[in-house]
Amino acid sequence: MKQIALYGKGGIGKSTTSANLSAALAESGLDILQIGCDPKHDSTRMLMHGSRIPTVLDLIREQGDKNLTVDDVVHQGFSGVRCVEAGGPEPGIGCAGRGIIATFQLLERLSALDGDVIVYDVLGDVVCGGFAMPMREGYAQEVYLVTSGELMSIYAANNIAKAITRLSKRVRSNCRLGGVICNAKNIEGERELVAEFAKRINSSLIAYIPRDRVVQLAEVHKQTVLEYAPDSEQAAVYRRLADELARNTRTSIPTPLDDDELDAFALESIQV
Amino acid sequence: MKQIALYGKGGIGKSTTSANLSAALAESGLDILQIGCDPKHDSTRMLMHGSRIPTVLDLIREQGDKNLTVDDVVHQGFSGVRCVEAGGPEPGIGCAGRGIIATFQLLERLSALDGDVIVYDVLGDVVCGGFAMPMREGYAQEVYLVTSGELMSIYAANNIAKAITRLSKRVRSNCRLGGVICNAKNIEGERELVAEFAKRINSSLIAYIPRDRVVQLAEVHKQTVLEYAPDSEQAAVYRRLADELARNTRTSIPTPLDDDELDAFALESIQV
Amino acid sequence: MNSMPSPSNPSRYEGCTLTGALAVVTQVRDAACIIHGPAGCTHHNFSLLHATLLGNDTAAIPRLISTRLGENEIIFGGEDALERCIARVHEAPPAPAAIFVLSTCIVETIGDDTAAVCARGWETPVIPIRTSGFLGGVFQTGFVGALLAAGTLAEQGSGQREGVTLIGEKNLEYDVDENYAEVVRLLAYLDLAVNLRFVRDTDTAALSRLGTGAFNILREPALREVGEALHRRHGTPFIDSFPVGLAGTLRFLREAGKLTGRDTRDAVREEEAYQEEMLAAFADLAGARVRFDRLSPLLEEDAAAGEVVAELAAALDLRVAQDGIPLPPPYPAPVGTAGVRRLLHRWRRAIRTNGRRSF
Ligand SMILES: Nc1ncnc2c1ncn2[C@@H]1O[C@H](COP(=O)(O)OP(=O)(O)O)[C@@H](O)[C@H]1O
Ligand SMILES: Nc1ncnc2c1ncn2[C@@H]1O[C@H](COP(=O)(O)OP(=O)(O)O)[C@@H](O)[C@H]1O
Ligand code: SF4
Ligand code: SF4
Ligand SMILES: [Mg+2]
Ligand SMILES: [Mg+2]
Repeated sequence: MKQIALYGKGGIGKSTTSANLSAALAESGLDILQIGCDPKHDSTRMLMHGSRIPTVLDLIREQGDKNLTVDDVVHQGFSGVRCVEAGGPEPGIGCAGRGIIATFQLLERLSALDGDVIVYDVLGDVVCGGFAMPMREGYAQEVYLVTSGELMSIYAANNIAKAITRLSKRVRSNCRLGGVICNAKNIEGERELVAEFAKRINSSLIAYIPRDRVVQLAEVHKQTVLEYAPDSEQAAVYRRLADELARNTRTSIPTPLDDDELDAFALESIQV
Repeated sequence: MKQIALYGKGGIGKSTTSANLSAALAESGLDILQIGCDPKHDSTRMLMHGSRIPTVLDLIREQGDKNLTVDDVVHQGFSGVRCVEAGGPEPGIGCAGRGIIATFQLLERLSALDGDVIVYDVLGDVVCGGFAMPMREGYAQEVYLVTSGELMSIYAANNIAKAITRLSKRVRSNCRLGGVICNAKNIEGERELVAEFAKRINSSLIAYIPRDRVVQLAEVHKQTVLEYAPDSEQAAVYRRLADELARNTRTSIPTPLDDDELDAFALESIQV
Repeated sequence: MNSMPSPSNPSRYEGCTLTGALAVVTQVRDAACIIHGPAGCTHHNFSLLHATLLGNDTAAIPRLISTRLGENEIIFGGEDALERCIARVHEAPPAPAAIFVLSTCIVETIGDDTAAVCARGWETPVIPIRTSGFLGGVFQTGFVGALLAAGTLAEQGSGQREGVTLIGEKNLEYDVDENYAEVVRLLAYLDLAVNLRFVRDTDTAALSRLGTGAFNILREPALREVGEALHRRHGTPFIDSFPVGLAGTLRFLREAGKLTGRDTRDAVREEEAYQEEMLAAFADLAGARVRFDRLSPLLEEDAAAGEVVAELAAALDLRVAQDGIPLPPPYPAPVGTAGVRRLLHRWRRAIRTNGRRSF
């Protein structure tokens, strides 16, 4: 079983990319479990044709955690992808981070963490230990950083690289950086910039996903691109991404840039 | 004194918009305090010409909170905007939400919350009470939702509208929705879509900010657009935004859409 | 802790703010106190209060209620649970005259807005105290915070200026009532009576008298913040400590005289004679070789205690030496002449026991 997690700045396209990745992996015959770890619980929506599955935390709140079964929390979506949403409180109250931890505990207890590949989709801001759960011991061994060529999202990716480095120092930890995914804003020279960033943090650009209007079109039709436009070039892009990740065995301990190196990197990037 | 807070999906442009807004307000002669409430502490960077000011939480950690003064935490940036960054732990450890609360307590104690306008820039995911601090009694009376025409960012804005509605029910609460800011992705029909969304949640589109390459250009030069390209059309856009917000006295208690209404709204929006 | 004759109370300097706040608000007998957090915080503090009160021969069971937060409330927010709990306490007979709400560290971490829930137009005054568990400070911080919060039950302004108000008696300590009696004895020289014990064994209605005393007497200088706040609010001047040691007791009389425009010369002379007489009863201690160890590395040196040691060593002709008999240090510093007499009894016991052993 392979477990991977996608991290990156909020809004960069983690959920969109995860959903399409899961769909593509499932199409290739693998048994896929996608776990949304964002209280907004919008990770698996396109896989579920727009319907919102009950979240693990809502179920626990309403029914207690004693009688819950795997079937209550895992829901089959497009192409057989099995979908879980952790859920969480409404914005501005409670503690969503603790919710993620409670979700993992329940999934463990139900032995629900199985399949050929588990894809964890995490929210943008890893503001506490709860949101780092997928990177912890025993879960995702491979973390993929999603970024565009915009500096802010590269900063955010670099920041998460720091977390991976720190976690990888733990004795029993097997959390590694699997690679960098460029979810492009179609800026000039973007691919090279992100590839260069990946190299500097001791990793590599594992996939380049162009910005394409079909993604939004699929979204309003509540489908993944793989379902909405299976013959599109963008669908092919996600299939290549799935292929790449399924085969990837090279991981690394990142060497994140410090503030000075980041600034130097930003300056160099001004080919603009 | 006017206190405003910008909320919206991660990556939607809150920090960029806040910094340019603060700069424009300051240019018009007002005394502005911008408070970054995101552990990434990247809110005020463009106002500080790329330099990272010491964060409140780092200062407390290193020196304790006994001897800190206003001058330690407040730093003058472009056009006299006074900048504060709350800061927080590195991704994946500790509790950044608690850090925001501690920051507010210190700023209160130092009586540092002053000026003509305080602009709070909050991170995208309001995952706990800490990140709702600016919406609490005594702080921002006006919350502005930043969104593009992309559904995901409209969902996120709607979600935050729920928090405002909940908070506004409190007896002494004066937290209201000031309006919706469209930070565009230059999608066709985007302005109308966001204006329609604003109307449906009992608010209005208060400003439309086009997507413009000069924003990224200014960013790599570590400046706000107002400094980097003061005569550009985009700078004029931010000045109009500043004007609009400074004069705005109409606020509302939002009526957020429920899941069905959101779906209906998404369907209607398919003019694509 | 409760049964020690010399009450050492390290939790005053460490521990959780809840304990300090509860030491105050549980003395308002007709009020209820809600602790907003997990049941454990209440259980732990209830046990501690109960044991202490039993040790001090008090049977009154404080009315503590926990909002009993579990994981669901941590994840989804605890404000609703607090609101339900406040409503429930309103209805539970006997109806409380006031409700105090204390916050724990967990609700202050997730950001529950306790004050906002308390402000929700309840029939009974619902008074939030932002204790915040350990995040809010230590025992002493909670104690001060609770005094300030309980002070909001006082009527605004001052009214008649009569009697004296005692501020912040150490309710968890063994000597609390003996110290009170000593202060009453001293004030009687000046024909002054105690108008309110803020806060000890009292009720909500009595607290409204807070602003009406001629002056306030703080239990110890660590409460200056409270003294100053009450001064601002009601214009009441204050003495910043109960009388400590022999000279301190005479100073206290003079200060109280000054605040009320009374001549204290007779009173001071009479008390001085009383002190001489008391010291004479301990003449047998003269010449003893003694030393004072610190009570606990947790405790800071008390300046007032140092002064007491020096004045008593001189008055009784004690020889302080490295190899002397270890005596219990005067902690907390003895209140009034009576407090000194109790201290000297303890010293004599120590000198006799150890003296026998070493000869
Ligand atoms: N490659 C792409 N091309 C076009 N739009 C995209 C692409 N990837 C993501 N988006 C859009 O970006 C928005 C934010 O994406 P989302 O997956 O919700 O981000 P995240 O999960 O990182 O917060 C969505 O509206 C989505 O349609
Ligand atoms: N109006 C705009 N035109 C072009 N780029 C923009 C605009 N607004 C924001 N951006 C870009 O979007 C990225 C994310 O913006 P940021 O302010 O960091 O978002 P947030 O604070 O909401 O996470 C930045 O790299 C910024 O340059
Ligand atoms: S930062 Fe995380 S752990 Fe801290 S209160 Fe917020 S969600 Fe909970
Ligand atoms: S320190 Fe926190 S958890 Fe412990 S008793 Fe106090 S409030 Fe409860
Ligand atoms: Mg997402
Ligand atoms: Mg930001």
